[in-house]
Amino acid sequence: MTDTITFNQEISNLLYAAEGEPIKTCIQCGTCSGTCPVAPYMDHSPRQIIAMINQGMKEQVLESNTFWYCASCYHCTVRCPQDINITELMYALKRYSIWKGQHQEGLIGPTFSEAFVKMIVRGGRSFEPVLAPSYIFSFGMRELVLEVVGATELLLKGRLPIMPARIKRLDNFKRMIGRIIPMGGLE
Amino acid sequence: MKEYAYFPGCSLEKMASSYHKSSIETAKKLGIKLKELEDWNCCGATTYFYIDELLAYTLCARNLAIAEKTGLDVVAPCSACYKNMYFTAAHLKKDVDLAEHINFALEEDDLHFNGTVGVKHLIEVFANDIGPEELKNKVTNPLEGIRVAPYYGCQIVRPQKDKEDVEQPMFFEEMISAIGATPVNYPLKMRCCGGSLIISSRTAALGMVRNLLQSAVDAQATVVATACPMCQVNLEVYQQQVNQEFGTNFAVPIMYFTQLIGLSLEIPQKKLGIGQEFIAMAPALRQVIKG
Amino acid sequence: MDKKEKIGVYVCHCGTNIAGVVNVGEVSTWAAENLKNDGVVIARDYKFMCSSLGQELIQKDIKEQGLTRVVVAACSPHLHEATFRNACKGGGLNPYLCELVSIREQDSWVHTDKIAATEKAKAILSGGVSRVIHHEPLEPLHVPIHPATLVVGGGIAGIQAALEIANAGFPVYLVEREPSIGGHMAQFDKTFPTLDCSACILTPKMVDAGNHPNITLLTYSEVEKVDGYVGNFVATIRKRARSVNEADCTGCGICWEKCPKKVVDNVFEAGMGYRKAVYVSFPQAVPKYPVIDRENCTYYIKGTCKACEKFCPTNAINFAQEDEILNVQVGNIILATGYDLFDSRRITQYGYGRLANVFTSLEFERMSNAAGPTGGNIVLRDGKTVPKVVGIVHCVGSRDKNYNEYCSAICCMQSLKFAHLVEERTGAEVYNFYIDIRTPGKGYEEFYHRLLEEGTHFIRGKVAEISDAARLPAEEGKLIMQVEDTLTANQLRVPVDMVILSAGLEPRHDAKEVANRFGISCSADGWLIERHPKLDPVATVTEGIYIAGCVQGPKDIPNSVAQGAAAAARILGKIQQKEVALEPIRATIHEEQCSGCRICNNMCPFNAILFHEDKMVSEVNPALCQGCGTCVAACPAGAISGTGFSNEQILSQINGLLLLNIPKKEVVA
Amino acid sequence: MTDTPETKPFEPTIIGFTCNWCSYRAADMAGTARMKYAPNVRLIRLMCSGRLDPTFVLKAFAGGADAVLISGCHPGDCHYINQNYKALRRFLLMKRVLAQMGIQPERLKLLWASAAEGAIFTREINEFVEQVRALGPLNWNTTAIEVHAEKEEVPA
Repeated sequence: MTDTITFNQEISNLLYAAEGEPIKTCIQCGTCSGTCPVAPYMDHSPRQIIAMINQGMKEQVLESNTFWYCASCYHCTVRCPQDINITELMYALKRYSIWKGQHQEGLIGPTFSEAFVKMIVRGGRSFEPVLAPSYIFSFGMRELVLEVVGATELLLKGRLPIMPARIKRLDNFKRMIGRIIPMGGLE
Repeated sequence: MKEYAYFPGCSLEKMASSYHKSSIETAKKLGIKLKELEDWNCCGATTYFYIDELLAYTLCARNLAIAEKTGLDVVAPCSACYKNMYFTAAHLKKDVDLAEHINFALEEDDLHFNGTVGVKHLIEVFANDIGPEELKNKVTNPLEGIRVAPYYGCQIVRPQKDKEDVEQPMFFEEMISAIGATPVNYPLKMRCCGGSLIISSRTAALGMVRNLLQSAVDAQATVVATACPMCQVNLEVYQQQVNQEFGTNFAVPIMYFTQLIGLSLEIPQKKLGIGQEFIAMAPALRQVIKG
Repeated sequence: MDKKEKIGVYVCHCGTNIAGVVNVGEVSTWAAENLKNDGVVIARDYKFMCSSLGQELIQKDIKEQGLTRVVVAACSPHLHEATFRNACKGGGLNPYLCELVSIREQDSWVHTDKIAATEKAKAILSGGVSRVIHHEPLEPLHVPIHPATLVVGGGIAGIQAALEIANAGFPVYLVEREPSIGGHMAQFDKTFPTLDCSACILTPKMVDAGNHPNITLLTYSEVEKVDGYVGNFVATIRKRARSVNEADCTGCGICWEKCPKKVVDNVFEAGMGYRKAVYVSFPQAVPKYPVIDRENCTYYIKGTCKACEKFCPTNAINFAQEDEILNVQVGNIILATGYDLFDSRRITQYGYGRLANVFTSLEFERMSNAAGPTGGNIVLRDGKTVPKVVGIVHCVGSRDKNYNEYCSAICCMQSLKFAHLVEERTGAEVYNFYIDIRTPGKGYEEFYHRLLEEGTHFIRGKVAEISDAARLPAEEGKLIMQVEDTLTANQLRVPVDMVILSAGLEPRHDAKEVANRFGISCSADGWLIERHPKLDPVATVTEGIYIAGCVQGPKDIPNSVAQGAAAAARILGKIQQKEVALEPIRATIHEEQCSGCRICNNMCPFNAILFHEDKMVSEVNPALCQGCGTCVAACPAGAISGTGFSNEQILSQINGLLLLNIPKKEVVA
Repeated sequence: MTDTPETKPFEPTIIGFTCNWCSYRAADMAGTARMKYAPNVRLIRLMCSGRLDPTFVLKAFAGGADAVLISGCHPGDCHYINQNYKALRRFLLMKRVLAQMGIQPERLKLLWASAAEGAIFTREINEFVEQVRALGPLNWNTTAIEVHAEKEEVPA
């Protein structure tokens, strides 16, 4: 009981889907990083992130862009010889980082994620144009222009909705969410 | 007539409406009824798992519980929706405490998840429940001479759901052969297109799109076929930007597999949503489009 | 209990191992006072009960105090049960009237709370005392040993075992499934780390085994059934028809020279070369007689040809030959059935079977062998191009929960050997992709150093995938190995001409069936289980059945040879004793209580229970019974008792263990 | 956590049945490696988990045990080929029987542990002890001892 919780355990506790503490069993073989299609863009390879977690290097892990660059392609996960669900681990790091409000500056991922979730919580379904303003401030100008170009073209082709769709039983839906998390945190 | 509960997911409402149309039409022609879930909600995409795992499960569980009431297996055309629903169902079945917690929330909407519903990807319905043999028998307009690069993308077979081959599956190819087209063998058919990164890490995503298109073009594909709205949009809408970024010259139509099947069954183009695309499909399909 | 037993209790300090946590003095005093009614007449504690002084203490008490039962509270029975039984025997008490209870492994070593540990020790001791009252004097079972031995599997482990026993003057039946003995070792080119030629060191042993007067060689044969028990097994062996009369054949080779049917040799040449429909596995095959492969022989398919028969100078070809069934009687059996190579096709991302120039380790062995399909030339699949860059992947199918979790033990050294051979013969640049380099063996680490000096590249990272998807001009026409160099954290794409997959070892595909046939068991991985992983690695839980070589787990040649010899030594010891003593832990059916329901008959995995149709009762054959006790628990009539583990013994032990709780419960109730 | 006499946590007594080959050796292994676990479990060695007679379980409960642990080799690893499957079947049956007798089935646990799995043995025992502690004392009516045929003299 006197043991302090290690960073490894903190992250493991956030891993509902990948039972237990599989991160500890990493043999550092590099299959994940060899497989990862985004690895060249990451500041630390996924394998290094696992080693850093196991070393308790919390600050360095949270400062890295690795987990925000994870594309959720699960290629590492199916190949991992130790059955570590690396993709879910990256989710857990994202959650941890958002929860602690601590992440590398200039990343779009965290802001975007929160905006996206707020939108679903409000309306039950996702809708793309509304999203833009929520993350505009963290976007580079060039990307913003490109994004607007894309969105306009989609609109012209009749492929972007003008009004966000909502589910019918929205009140029930909101109360349902209320039973899982306090709404204050997101609204 | 086979019947499924159908969960279109947010993208199919508008952005990928051609996928929606072609799925319904093709399925109908093949004797399968897709019955849309009443009052479904967003599956949370991958983003939801970034925020709160429990909440993400709750969102999926609501849809699963609605589907369960119909007594039918639920089918999702979008790979991300499919993966989320599949694993939510699997985790909830395995973990009674989790199920109890989530069912407590579902009570607010008079719903309950019992774990009886099966979850399928739309492509599995075509590949397994219909199967290439039956499909072949029903084809009236074989797409001869069309070289199709089947793009599996990520979350259909990954992470592993059962004992299927996660590295070199062949069911997409078999389906393409069944409709008379030629599946091309290209090494990146299982690689990620970077769809979930396009907003947050654009440079990385564009690079991934480039590699994929290059691989398909090197194998002399005339179209790329997908089974996911995210992959479709990513590969199609950003092709122009890839060209700007890398000085390439791609103009590869990215089609939904249901559009290709629909053509082979002689469903009118309009009903398949052909014409809503950025990169015109018509030139590549000239030889097989009738009328 | 009519007669009151006189029980002596001995609590061991084990230095401070026990006494450091358990108050041993308190335990022995408590036993003397509180277990008096159970018959405890004396309770002592002593520093080291297992020492000769400790043992003498027990013997003295048996003689002077007339003890009829002894309970020792010390370490695990797996360590010293035999010691204390022998001590009792020396004191004139039947050894089975002694009970050893563990207050070290199960108490002092796993607990820190001294009070709780002392209480637990009392409970454990009380359980032992209650149990020992119901012990019966037993005698070990003695069965005679037949001097012959059956060795199954003619690889290096089996050959070694057969030769050791035969040289000691006892008969051996050596059974091999393939047409020749030799096993995997016969396929190899060089052996690590000395690089001596595999055939050169193996062939003399094969010839010795083939010519030995005490060895009956049964190749192209399989054991179909085994009955009996240690000392007296009967094995039913199917000797498949060779379609060649061995008595007439001289092994001249004209038949396979003349045979018009070429067949891809998937066994010996690993699919890299061809043989004929009538063939010997390889030139040095023992025995030298060929076999006709009936599935591929034109005569058996179409009814014509008979080229071999026409040309055979001694009329040895016999198309009508039939399988022979032999029954041989043996006292002991050695299983040395070896391993299968991991099927590299299962790792689709490595492209074996899809990408032409990806080779398996066995293919490379054949390719580098001067007698092999390429005449020892290391070339690409086209048969002529010499590779300039070669990548070797370690741990293929090993150390991976998706395939096999264990380390295959030989792949590192095998890969180093390959790297050396490639460099020596082609001058190509070699990349080794490894997770960890494991070289625990004599001269192995030195060989690794030699490779380092030779300039082989070592990249620490498990290869993620191998493809032919070129992105850069330099990658065109090459195989690209994608991997993280984990030491620099760079994702690399290494273009190579040839890939060698250092595939791991797997249990034989039919290992489970073989284990069942011989009444032993497999681990979850599929390797046969030894009696003790450290102290008894070649025996199994079934008396008289031994294992040697890779059937027990992946290992290299020296270890296989050592195990073959060890199993032989164990058997020779047994044969020379002429009889074997068995633990008398057996089930017995009380005929008068047996209802003849036969529930127990099918329960027994050793077929030790037979049913007497005439009397309508079942009976246990004590020599076959292994004492698991499942039938005892299953008998609805309670007609079966298990010696050494009887219901009375166990139920009393439960009572004894709970002794300290009972007053507490009564208070609560 | 301050323990006053009244709030002293309940210490369950657990009887554990182990087989001679795997689980008893797992316990030995835990000892040799000096792993620590709660002192509430008292083990009885059988040759095989297949030897477990359901009577033993009832006897243990009747005698005052708060829970019973059955442990054997992993399925497929049994030293008597497959007898642990019989233990598994009896375990499942016993759970139903216990429920009918008014004993929470969670008081009976099955644990597969190989000779090398001292760590698993340790962890599972600790978890089980906590689980039983949460269930509270059993206090099974000791007259139920008559349920089975065996009549034992309870040592005084």
